[in-house]
Amino acid sequence: MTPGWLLLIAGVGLVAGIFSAFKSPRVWLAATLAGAVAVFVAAVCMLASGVPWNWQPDFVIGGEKLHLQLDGISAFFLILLSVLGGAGTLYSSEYWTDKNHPASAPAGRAWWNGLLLNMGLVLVCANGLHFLIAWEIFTVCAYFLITRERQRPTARAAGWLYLAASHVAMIFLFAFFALLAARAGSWELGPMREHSELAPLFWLALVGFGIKAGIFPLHIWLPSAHANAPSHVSAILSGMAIKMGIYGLVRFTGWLPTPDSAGWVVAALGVISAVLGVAFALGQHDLKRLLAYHSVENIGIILIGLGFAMIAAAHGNAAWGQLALAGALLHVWNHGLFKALLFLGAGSVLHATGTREMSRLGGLWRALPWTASLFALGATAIAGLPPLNGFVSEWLVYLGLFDAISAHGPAAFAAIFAAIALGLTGALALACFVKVCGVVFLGLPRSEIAEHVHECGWRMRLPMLVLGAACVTIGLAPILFWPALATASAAWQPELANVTLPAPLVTLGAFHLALAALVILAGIFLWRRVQHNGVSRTGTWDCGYAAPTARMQYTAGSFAGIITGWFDWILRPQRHAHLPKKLFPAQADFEEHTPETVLENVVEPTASLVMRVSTTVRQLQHGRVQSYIFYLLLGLVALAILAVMGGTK
Amino acid sequence: MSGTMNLLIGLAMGFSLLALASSRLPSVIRAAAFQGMILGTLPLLLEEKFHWLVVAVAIGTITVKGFIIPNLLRRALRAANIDREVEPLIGFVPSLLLGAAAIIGAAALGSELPLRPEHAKTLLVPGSFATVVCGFILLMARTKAISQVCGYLILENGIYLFGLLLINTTPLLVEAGILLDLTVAVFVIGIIVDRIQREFDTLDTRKLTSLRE
Amino acid sequence: MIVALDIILRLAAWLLLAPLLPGIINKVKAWVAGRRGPPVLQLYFDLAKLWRKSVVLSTAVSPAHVAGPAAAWIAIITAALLLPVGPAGASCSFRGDALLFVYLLAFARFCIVLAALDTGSAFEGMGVAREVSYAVLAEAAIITALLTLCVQSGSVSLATMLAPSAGAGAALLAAGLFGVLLAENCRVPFDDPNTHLELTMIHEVMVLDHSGPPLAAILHGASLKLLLFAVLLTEAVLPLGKLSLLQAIGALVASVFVVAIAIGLVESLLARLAFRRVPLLLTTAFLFCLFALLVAWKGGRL
Amino acid sequence: MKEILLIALPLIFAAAAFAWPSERTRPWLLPVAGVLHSVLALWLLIDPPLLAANAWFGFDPLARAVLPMVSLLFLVCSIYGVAYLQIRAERKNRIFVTALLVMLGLLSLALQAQNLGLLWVAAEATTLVTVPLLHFNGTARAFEASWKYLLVGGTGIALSLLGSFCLGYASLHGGSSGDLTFTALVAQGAALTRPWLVTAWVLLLAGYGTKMGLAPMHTWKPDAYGEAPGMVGALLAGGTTTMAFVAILRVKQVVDAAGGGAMTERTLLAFGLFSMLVAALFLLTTPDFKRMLAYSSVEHMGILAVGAALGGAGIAAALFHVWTNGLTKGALFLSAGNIRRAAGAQTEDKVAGMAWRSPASARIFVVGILAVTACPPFGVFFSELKIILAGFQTNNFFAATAFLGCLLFAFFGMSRLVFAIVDGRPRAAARATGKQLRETPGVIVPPLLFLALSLWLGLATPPLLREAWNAAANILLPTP
Repeated sequence: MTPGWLLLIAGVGLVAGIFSAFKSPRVWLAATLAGAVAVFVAAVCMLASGVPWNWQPDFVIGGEKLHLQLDGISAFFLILLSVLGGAGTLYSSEYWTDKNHPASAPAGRAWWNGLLLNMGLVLVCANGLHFLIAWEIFTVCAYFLITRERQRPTARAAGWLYLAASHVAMIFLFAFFALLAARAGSWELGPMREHSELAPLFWLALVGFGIKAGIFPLHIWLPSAHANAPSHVSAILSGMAIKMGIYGLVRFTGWLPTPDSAGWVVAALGVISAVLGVAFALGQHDLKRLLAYHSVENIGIILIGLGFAMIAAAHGNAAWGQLALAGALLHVWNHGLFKALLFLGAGSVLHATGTREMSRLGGLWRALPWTASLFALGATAIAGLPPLNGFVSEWLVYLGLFDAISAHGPAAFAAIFAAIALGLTGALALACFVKVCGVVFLGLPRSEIAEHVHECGWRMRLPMLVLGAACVTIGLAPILFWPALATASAAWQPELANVTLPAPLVTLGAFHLALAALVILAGIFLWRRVQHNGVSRTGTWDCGYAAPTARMQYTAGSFAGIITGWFDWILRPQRHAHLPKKLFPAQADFEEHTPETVLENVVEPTASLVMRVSTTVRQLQHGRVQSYIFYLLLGLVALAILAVMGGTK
Repeated sequence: MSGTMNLLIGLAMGFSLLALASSRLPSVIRAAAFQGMILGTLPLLLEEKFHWLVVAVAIGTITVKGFIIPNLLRRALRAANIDREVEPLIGFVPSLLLGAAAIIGAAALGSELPLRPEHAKTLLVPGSFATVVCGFILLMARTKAISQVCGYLILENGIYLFGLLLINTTPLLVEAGILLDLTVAVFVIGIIVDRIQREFDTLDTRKLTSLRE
Repeated sequence: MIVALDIILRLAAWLLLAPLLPGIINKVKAWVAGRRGPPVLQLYFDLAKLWRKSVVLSTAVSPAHVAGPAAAWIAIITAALLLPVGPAGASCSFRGDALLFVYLLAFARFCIVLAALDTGSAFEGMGVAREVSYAVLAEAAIITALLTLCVQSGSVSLATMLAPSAGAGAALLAAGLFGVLLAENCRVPFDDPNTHLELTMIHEVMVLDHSGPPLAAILHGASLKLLLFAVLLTEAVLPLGKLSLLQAIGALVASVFVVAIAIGLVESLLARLAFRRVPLLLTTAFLFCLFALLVAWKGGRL
Repeated sequence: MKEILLIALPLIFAAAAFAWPSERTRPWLLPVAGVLHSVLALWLLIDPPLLAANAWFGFDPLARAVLPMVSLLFLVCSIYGVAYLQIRAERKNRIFVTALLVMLGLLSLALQAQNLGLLWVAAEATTLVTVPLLHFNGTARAFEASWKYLLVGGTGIALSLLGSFCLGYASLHGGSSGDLTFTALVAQGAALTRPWLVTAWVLLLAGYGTKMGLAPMHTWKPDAYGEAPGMVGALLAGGTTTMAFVAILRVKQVVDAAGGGAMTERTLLAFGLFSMLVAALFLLTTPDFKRMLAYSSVEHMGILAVGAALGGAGIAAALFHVWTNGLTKGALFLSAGNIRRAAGAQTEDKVAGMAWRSPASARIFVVGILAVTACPPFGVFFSELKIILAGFQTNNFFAATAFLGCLLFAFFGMSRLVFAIVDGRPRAAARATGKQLRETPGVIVPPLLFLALSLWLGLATPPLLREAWNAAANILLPTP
């Protein structure tokens, strides 16, 4: 069973899913899951064997011969795609059913399969034209998935913003691939490091893929889109779709030569995205918006790794570059897994309570024990804490940076700041997820909607369990995944092939295992001890206040207040306060929300300026035919000048 | 030979200036009509030897430009029981000055462009350019639909004038086709004007601005 | 076998010695204040008592309320395993364990604060908010300290990082780490463990609703953490690696004792800062570490 | 013989239609003529006849490269026409059907014309025969539209006549016997007198540019397209403009042969980019979705002009774009017509929620918009990509960049308006009237056909067509 056949099966499964999506959800579910499994097996086979699969039939699409190839990098990303795709598919079969969304569910299933199929195609296309086609189609599929709830204007606006941003990216990729084809003379993609004249194209790719990946100043579309999409869609968008941007960067930095400054720029963007992403996240009160901003943060971490890997590659010493790259790639997986887990968790909260507003939730652990504990697991992972997977990848990146420093190489100074920024990011992420878990799941319900809720069924639970298990596995036995990382790195840069394991992953794994075991044992032991000593229940210590209510709990806003205060300069939070005045204050309230600064202070003003220009220009079409003829004459004159001006020879 | 011709061409130019200057629609129409008739006679002068097709063309031109179209316009004018003032967007004096400038510019341009010896002495090129520009001015400077139609007519006259340069080389079939086209064009315009008059109960194109951004 | 024995002995040492430190500090404070003060072993008695006491749980809490302290305690203990003792080295040492050390402490914090938030008490929310916010700056400082050591030693493993002298800039590093120590362990001027006003507390307010064995775990963990930082500080500054084992142990004990006295003196001579001033102080600590780093960098260049 | 039939057949049918007694069955003449015409056109496409020397018209490579598209366009539109005229039974369709057929005949003539004068005659005649189609609805707005179309278009076409004369005189002065067939003019080459040549090019580009709808001569377009029935809009946007473009290409061939290549390319590039810019600016905020299509057409005319200025590859790509744009626009105009009828209005502030009120048409419209804004896998994507590629290959980086920028803004404008119309919440008034259009297969299948054609053109461009385009490009711009 070669990868080819498996991929064929997968394709057939997904296409069959598209057709069965409207008629029978069951068939769709089966076909899509089968497809996901097939992709998974194919990718694993490739990574295990290490031999790339290459397929060049001679049928032509759009004037170009089809050329599919599955190498280390493709397989690496395909695995993530298959896992998240499968999980999301199963999840949606309970989360977005025909019963509760009769209008949007069937088409949603079709678009979903279209999304998976085309993302897969992007990953295996080795022809620029087909890459571009699949890329744009998956972008459009994602648009229709984001706007599943078209009745809501916010969802429409979010969708359009996404579409517009993606089209900007598309234009840049248009230029990128067209120039590539024009220079290289063919649409065929492949290693062409020797063509040093191609290096400047990197900047086009950076913007094009960067918008999709949600790098900091280009992330404007990301929060609203991820917040308003159905949760399984948010999961795949945040887990996989933005990784397609990373894939593009990895792919083409591997294949094409890059300018000298490329690595530095990528790393710098990474630092900015990481710190500011989490800062913005802290300012959010909307559960899914918050998670969306964390995607920006984690993309930043990935870019830090990738950037330093590029610097290393540019300076010929692959030693710490290897670590940084491995960290970045592993973080691609990790972020995909725990972010999907978190979004699915958020989905089940939304499913149960119907609100994403954190200040109305609280104490959900009673009603949603599974969701709560799995969400907590994901939170621990995304905060980069041992013994889970998030720490492993960040640790690899750290090692890369520290080695770069102790190597006193060219990147040492940059690495110092990157390492400190990474530390900051970790601590901020911890703060942020303490806030989320505490406010949403712990304490007491803040509003009646949070009181009468029900846990999700097994079809929503199972995907979360699978993702959680994956997080734990990578955390406890990272060594198992090293071969995949090595193959992918080798595909990125042949020099990195057969490099010996540069980090003591085995020891780390063992340590994590011991830690996990001890934590569980200690937990049980302490609980037994508590039981043995006897337990009595009473209200929370209220400092003697007579009538404490759940509304008095610390809210998300007040929790993050200290830190958001430090970032006021960029967050620009909007505060509306009526503070208590007199001795017996009548009404007092305080409201704060953090807008999307880049969008509201940079993009929207520019857009409105363009709109004003357009409105002014449109006045010229005022319906008086005399002026129309005058325009005609003007055109004539302009033409004459133009024709004579440049000399007629 | 070319003396009489130049005289006629000069006359034609005069009529286009008259059209620019005249403040009442009937006189504009008359100017256009006379100009058409004058141009109609030119082929006869241009051809050395007598050729019946040329005669046909000439007669056709005279009848169409001189009688059919003007009558059509007069009918439209009558149907539209409106004041016969021209109501210019650009005043008469400025229009006149523009026209004069156009004639001078056209003469200059005409002298720039190389001509065959047999055309060298004629005013055909400057005359046609000048007339075309005058047509443009009428089209842009007048508000009444009918005066714009006259502008279009004069424009076409100018082109016709230029066409005479080619009359003994281009096949007459083409000439005839062109002539036919122009006729039908103005004819259709006339019909539309008539319809507009009925729909809007006016021929003032300033009222025709419901289609706009 | 030997390894296992070694680990167990070290663990025993860490666990048994840890509660001594607060005792010493309190003694010093009492001495400065001219009081007799509680016995040095007071914390041992408290722990023993708490371990036997029955537990009062808030009606709001989830199992995390008990699991949290346990996990945090374990995390701190495992972190202790990573910390070398002079030339004897650490019982578990590998490339990058320094980072694991930092993140284990972060994990401990994560568990403690979640357990605190579990009660849904506004006070504890307040305390948690402060804890995690100030930890951000402390984290930056300690990462910078590790970078300094890394630059000096060219290694990412505590055993080798801490062995050589901090060389130039040792003072800066010491100052920085001391500030971090005070902040991380909620000592004056960042926090006052003896205050009884909930609004002004950080660490203490987070344990308001804990009682019995869980509280014991928290208190013991806290004292162990303090010890860890004291040892880290000492070893980062003093060239213990060059001494023989006994000398090293002696020097270590002595200097940890000095640190404890220093803390005691600080606590008795300084007042707790207003919360809005705390970031300033932490930033100062961070800058100390940063300058230490730059000095070390130059050293590395020379 | 077949090429004459291509012209004569529609005219015969036109006569028949004019004489036809029954209002109800007359529309059926359209598809019949369409089918026969397409069969002929495809036949000629597959085995092109030899071109008689200095023939006045003939099925030369350029005609071969575009005429079948016009034929297909007419065929599909005619199928739509039957259903449409049944819905609009209240209006007499004698003139409408006749004019449509005459238009087809004249287009076939103009596209095949090898003689400067004949080309102009056909072009002008097409202009005139379009007028009754424009005011089929007989509303005041329709008459205003046709008035502006006539005056602006007429002026433009008059200029092109003057230009033709100038070119003729250039050849006459260059010492020819006054043979105005393009082969003769090209053969004359550099002998054409330079000043006359330049004047001719300026006037002809302005004139046929007006017909084609290049800014700033495009002013008639939004009015005409906005008021005409959908299928007429489709034929104008895909047929008449194509004719004008072909005319410009033919003239360009002559001027290039006379050594004016630099000038033609400069002027075409400038006007193409300017048209794209103007169109993009208008598209950004226009509230009317039928006028939007007009501006989109202006944009695509600009694209064609740019393509024509980018050398042989560019011309081939432009001819490709003629096909993709024409057929995709067809889908848009037809579905827009349906939506217009279902909503009873065509501006953003009155039309919304069409996804619920005319689902099929709305979906087609959305897909069409994506297709026309270069979203793969539809044809436009491929043709525009080829044009950009040509731009980069000829090192016109500025042009290519401006091109992409305009595409972007055009997309912003169109997607904004379309999704507002399709997804937005239906207005209270509209909900009250609840005027529901029965989306019969007759009005849904043709636009779907167009989309299918566009898809097919993009994904599986027939080698035959490729070859035809390249052949035409080689004729127009002989690669040294």
